Amino acid sequence: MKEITLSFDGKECKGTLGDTILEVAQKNDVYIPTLCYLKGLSPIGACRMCVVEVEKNPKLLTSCTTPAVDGMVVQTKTEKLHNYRKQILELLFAGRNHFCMYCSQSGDCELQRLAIEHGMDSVRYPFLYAPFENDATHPDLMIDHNRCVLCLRCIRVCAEKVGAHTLDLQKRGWSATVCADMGMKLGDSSTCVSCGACAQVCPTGTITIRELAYRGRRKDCDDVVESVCPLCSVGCKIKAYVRTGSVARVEGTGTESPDGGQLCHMGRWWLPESTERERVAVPMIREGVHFREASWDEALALIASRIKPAAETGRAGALVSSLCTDEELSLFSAFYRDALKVDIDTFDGDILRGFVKGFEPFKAQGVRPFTGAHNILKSDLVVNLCADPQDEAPVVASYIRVAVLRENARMIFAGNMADPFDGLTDESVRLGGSCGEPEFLQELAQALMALAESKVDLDGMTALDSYEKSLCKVAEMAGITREKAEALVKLLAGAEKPVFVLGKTLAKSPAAVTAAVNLAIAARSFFEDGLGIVPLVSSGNSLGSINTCVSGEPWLSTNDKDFLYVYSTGMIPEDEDALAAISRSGFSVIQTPYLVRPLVNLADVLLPAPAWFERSGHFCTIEGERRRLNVIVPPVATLKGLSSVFEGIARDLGVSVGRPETAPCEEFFVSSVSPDLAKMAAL
Amino acid sequence: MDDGVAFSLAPLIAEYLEGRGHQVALSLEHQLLPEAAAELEEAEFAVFVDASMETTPEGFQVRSVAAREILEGLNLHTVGPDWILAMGLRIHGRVPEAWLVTVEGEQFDFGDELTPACAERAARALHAFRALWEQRFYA
Amino acid sequence: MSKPKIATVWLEACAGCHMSFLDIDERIVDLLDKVELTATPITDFKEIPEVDIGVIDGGIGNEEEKHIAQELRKKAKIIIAWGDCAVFGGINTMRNFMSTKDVLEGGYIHTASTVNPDGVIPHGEVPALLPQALPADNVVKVDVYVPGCPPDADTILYVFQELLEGRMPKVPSDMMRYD
Amino acid sequence: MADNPAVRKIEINPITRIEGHGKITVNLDEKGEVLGARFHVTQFRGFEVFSKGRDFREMPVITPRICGICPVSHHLASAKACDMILGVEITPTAHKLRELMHMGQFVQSHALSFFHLSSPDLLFGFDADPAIRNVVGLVAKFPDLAVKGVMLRKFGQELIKTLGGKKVHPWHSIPGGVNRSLRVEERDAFLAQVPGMKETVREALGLIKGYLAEHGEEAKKFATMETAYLGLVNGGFLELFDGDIRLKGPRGRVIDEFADWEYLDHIGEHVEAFSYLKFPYYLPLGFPNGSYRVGPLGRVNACDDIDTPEASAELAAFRMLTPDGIVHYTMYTHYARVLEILYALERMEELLQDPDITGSDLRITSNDLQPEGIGVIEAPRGTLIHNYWVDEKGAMTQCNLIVATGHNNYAMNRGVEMVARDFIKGGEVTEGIMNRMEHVIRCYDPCLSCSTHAVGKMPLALEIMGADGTLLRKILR
Repeated sequence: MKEITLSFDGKECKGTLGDTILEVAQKNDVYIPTLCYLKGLSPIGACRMCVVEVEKNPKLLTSCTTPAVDGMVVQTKTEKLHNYRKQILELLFAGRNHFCMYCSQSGDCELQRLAIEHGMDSVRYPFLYAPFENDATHPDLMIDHNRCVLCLRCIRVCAEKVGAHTLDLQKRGWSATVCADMGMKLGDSSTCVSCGACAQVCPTGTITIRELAYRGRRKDCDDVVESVCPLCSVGCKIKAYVRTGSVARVEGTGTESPDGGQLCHMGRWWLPESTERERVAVPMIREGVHFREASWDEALALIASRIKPAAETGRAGALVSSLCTDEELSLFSAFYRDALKVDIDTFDGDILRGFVKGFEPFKAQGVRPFTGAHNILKSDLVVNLCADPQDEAPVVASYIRVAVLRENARMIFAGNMADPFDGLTDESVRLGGSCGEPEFLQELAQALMALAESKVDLDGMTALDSYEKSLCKVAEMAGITREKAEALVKLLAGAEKPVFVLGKTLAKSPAAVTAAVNLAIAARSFFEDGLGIVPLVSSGNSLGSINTCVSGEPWLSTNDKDFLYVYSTGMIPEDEDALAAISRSGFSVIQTPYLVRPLVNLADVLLPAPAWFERSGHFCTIEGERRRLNVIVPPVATLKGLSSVFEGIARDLGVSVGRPETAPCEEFFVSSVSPDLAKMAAL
Repeated sequence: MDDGVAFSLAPLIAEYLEGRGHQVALSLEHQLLPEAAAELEEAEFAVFVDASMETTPEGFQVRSVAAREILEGLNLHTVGPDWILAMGLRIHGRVPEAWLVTVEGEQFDFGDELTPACAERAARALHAFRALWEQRFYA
Repeated sequence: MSKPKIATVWLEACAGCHMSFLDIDERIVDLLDKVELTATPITDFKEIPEVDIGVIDGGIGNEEEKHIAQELRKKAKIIIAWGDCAVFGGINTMRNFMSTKDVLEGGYIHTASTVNPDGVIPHGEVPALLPQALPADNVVKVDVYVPGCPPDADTILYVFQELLEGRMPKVPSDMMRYD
Repeated sequence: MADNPAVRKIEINPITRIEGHGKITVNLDEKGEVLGARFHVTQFRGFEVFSKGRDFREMPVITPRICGICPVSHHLASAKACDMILGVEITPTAHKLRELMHMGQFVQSHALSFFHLSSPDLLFGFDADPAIRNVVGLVAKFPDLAVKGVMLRKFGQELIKTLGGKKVHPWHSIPGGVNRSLRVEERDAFLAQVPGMKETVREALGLIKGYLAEHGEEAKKFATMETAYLGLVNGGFLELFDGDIRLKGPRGRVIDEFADWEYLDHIGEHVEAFSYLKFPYYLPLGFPNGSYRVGPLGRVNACDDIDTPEASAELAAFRMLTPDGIVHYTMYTHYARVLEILYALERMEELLQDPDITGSDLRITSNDLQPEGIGVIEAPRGTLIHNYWVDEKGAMTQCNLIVATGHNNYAMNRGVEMVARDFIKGGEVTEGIMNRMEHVIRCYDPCLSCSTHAVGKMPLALEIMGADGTLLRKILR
């Protein structure tokens, strides 16, 4: 990294070779106005706001695209530049129809801010009054072309971060407009994944989130709290804007962050909506077909009286959501598993058990059997095993699209459903039967090993021989030709850094998970933090719950309980088996923030709980990070968290609850040996 | 192809003007950008050279352009000489006298080679420019 | 010297700028010591006298408004444009994307509660609409621009005070707003 | 008229000191007797038309720009229409916060109308010099009262600003609720000011009562007409925010009472070529028979009672003015207006004392949109109706607005004609007569910017036209 020195308005500034003029300026807190530039997106120099004067150069240069050169003497604030920028701004206002007075982005708008900053108190050009359309065809997003400055941020984020390539530019000159799918309206687009990234990066009110409009500008908000989205295993970082005690909007972080600051349609819309859902306000006790309000003391006493007998006969159980924080989960296990010796499990226990058991042999080797999901962006071959990322973890789908479409990674799909990335995939294998059949993957691994060996051992015959055998088996199992099978193996063998995405359904069989990891090892899929596996476990803190609350063996569907304690965050619907089991239980306590039906109807005692935005703690995400969930809005006094609830029950039971050891999820899968030393495991 | 005609013609015009003892700054751009206005500050005379699609009897045009703030056909990515001059006027309070030389092109798809027809028009345009210049300043 | 005279007119706009002016509240007492309000929507002069400061609240949408703006320009030494409508054209210009015929028929024939079998459109004794609603400076020269929908009372007062100090005001960035 | 050689045409233009402008023309015959008089609204902006294609969620922010005097009324009526499109019932906190802002609106708007615009006539008399007969003169001659009026309006405006961020064109209500709660300290600050404000209003009540008593007959006769009255009621009580629409006849019979969303079956709008302002009327009676009056006089006549103690007592006294309790005297609109400020302050106090008012339960969301939404509210000047139609994604396809002032259009026209006939004798038109005619309009405090909004700064002229239609004589005031 060669250091370079430039002078900005007489101030000496250091940068590194390869920086643009703008980058050096920003590193040194030299302000240069920008509009189309957005950190993390490729610069295009379209808006001309960031122009600067460079000594011995007659031209004005766009600082976002001009490389900084050692010794450059740069002027950023001359009167000439000020006038020039002001002209550009007046042009932008005259060329389109900006009605700031009713625009939901007024006050947050970067165009407006720049115009005011440049003292634009009138527009000296004649207004065009050209009719531009307001595209309100998409249910969640609106594109008002009247307000567009053609900065192309939306088009760039859609291509570079989301990988959807939905947005594009149509027509030329001043009548150019952003369009979807080569000339369609956004509502008619078949490629738009409704993630709202375009709205987040739009500097004006052109692309807005219809439902969240007018809920309070960023500048009106009292507080911005960073937290984590609990809705899927990725656990995207979010910024929540709080205004007079309620959540006004939720956004991703900056486009420059590893995940591109993305959120999916769930995080963008469900999170803010969830702050307005109907709450369970006070403890309720069933009386016949109705509920009556009760005091916490009465409710907890009743619960204690029902746990006791059930626990003693081993007929008590406790079910918890893996959207809970590590802290909550360890409390849960400390109280029910350790203190009361009660069966516990998570709603997604069946899925998680598959991963836990499948990973076990590698954990035993001291290898971390997965890698941060965003490493997909660094891989040159994505192997999708039974996963539907757009549905299971949408941001992972973005990573895959970007890797394939922008980084030219290849892609293999093997699964028993339709290829979710049909068209992007190089080799697609439709497996018969369930996804949980390990043999195919195992054989693929064998073939790969054999091929590798054939390169080392001298005569090569034996290796080649077994390679040939494996190929035929693979072909047979998958019902494909030997050639196709070979193509698969060659792709795997040729990849520098393949990454394997494991879907939920694969986890139905632990052996399949193990086989998949074996395949990864055979393909030498090694990353700094672990093996190149991205397991799409179901929810925000599934990884965290693996060693706290996931039961070794399933019990929920097999033996009905006299007493069942259910803690749900109410954010994702409970699966049928869980609901059925609860309905069969003798006595059920349901603690949840929201009036989720039918869940709450199944309660004998209904307890309120703090919602995601009222809790704090940690999540272990498939980004390979332990991320912090923060209190965004403090819960009302009448709410009790798990700890005080358990204390209450414990008091009535006269048992003592041991201090829960701090959430161990990060130590649980720790790499004690380098991933490339991993050995394949027997099935 | 022919959209690049200015890239071969402009240097010839510059060369001629230098030969006439003028101090010339030559700037070759793929499109006319607003900041070109900033470069007009010291200039006494500006010559805009461009390929054109409109057909004229001669196949080329040499005419003077004045500052005009017309917005039609204008956006930040494509501006015309008349607007550039108007902007220069706004920024510096003065603008040079300016001429526009356009040469009609045959084909506008990719490629470096000029079509013979266009090359021939360019040559005549240069000749015409010279004639006008001589007449304007030395006649 | 005698108090500077001020006249204000309310053209194509919602009057919000005049309301924002009244939002200087008790400070109006002070101001009235220093200036003389002549023709305004809140006083009783029917004729615009010669004034030092003429204020235009609103854009230009019909013949009458155009005429008034020109009258005021003749009578006033300095013209102030109050609010987005006068400065940028404002919300009125949303009709510029349609023909006046369509706008009038939309308003007086096609609206749900209108009972208008003969398709009567107001005309004659009411001024005709201009083809487009325009910012004030498309019709007369404007000296001071005060954007905002409406501008804050403080901003309006600031502009008067600057003028009283003999300076030609320019709304500073920290006071300027477009909404 | 051109065919009648001797007809003279008088224009009063503009009508100042009303919130919005219009123009009056009076036609005299050769003897100078009044042939007729008309009230014109001379401007039109077309909100109903250009809102097509916008997202319905934008309407609560677009429509306030119809009128800068009562933007809150449009903001709230629009938000109610949007709630209906979302198909939701808003939370108690949201409902009360909206009503609270609405009360702030009534206080500021009525205060402006009474103190800044109308009281000069009462205090200086119609025949006083126009140079002093205005708020400027008021400040000079009655600074104490003027400042109290100013502070009362300020109080209302501050409340609006606290919730909506701005005094004019605030930003608080959204489809399904509101975007900001009221902080406890803010609540307490406003609550503390209410008693003082009530004092000012009692003073104003005294002023208007005194004036009316003093000018007994003239005041009662002035532009008085027997009409029906329209206003929202809630269980018969005066309602400004959310109730049924009631039409009460001139003899006090309730002619009709219907839910706000049924308005199209009961109310139509007539169009006249001479005015951009339409003429709403009660459909079953047709036009002009079905014309009625709205606003303070309309509301206090339409309701049975008021459900706050002090205002209720004042209403009882007001009703004693006539045998049947229906007050047709146009001048008494000022009385009714001040009475309503009192109600607004009492209601405001109730709301501020309600624990829900500082709640944080602000919004209800919904994703299945209804095709139509209707929002009806009592704006300071009368019943305001917003009606939107949207496509399945929420883009506006049609819009219908009936604004407060429109309902009084017919009454204002009749009023100016009556006054012209009563006062103009032998073509003698004095400043006082001019102003009386204007004051008819001023009684209704028309917010013409709402209705379309008018303007026209022609000097007032008395024109005498010759046989060939040429101007013989023109007297400028």
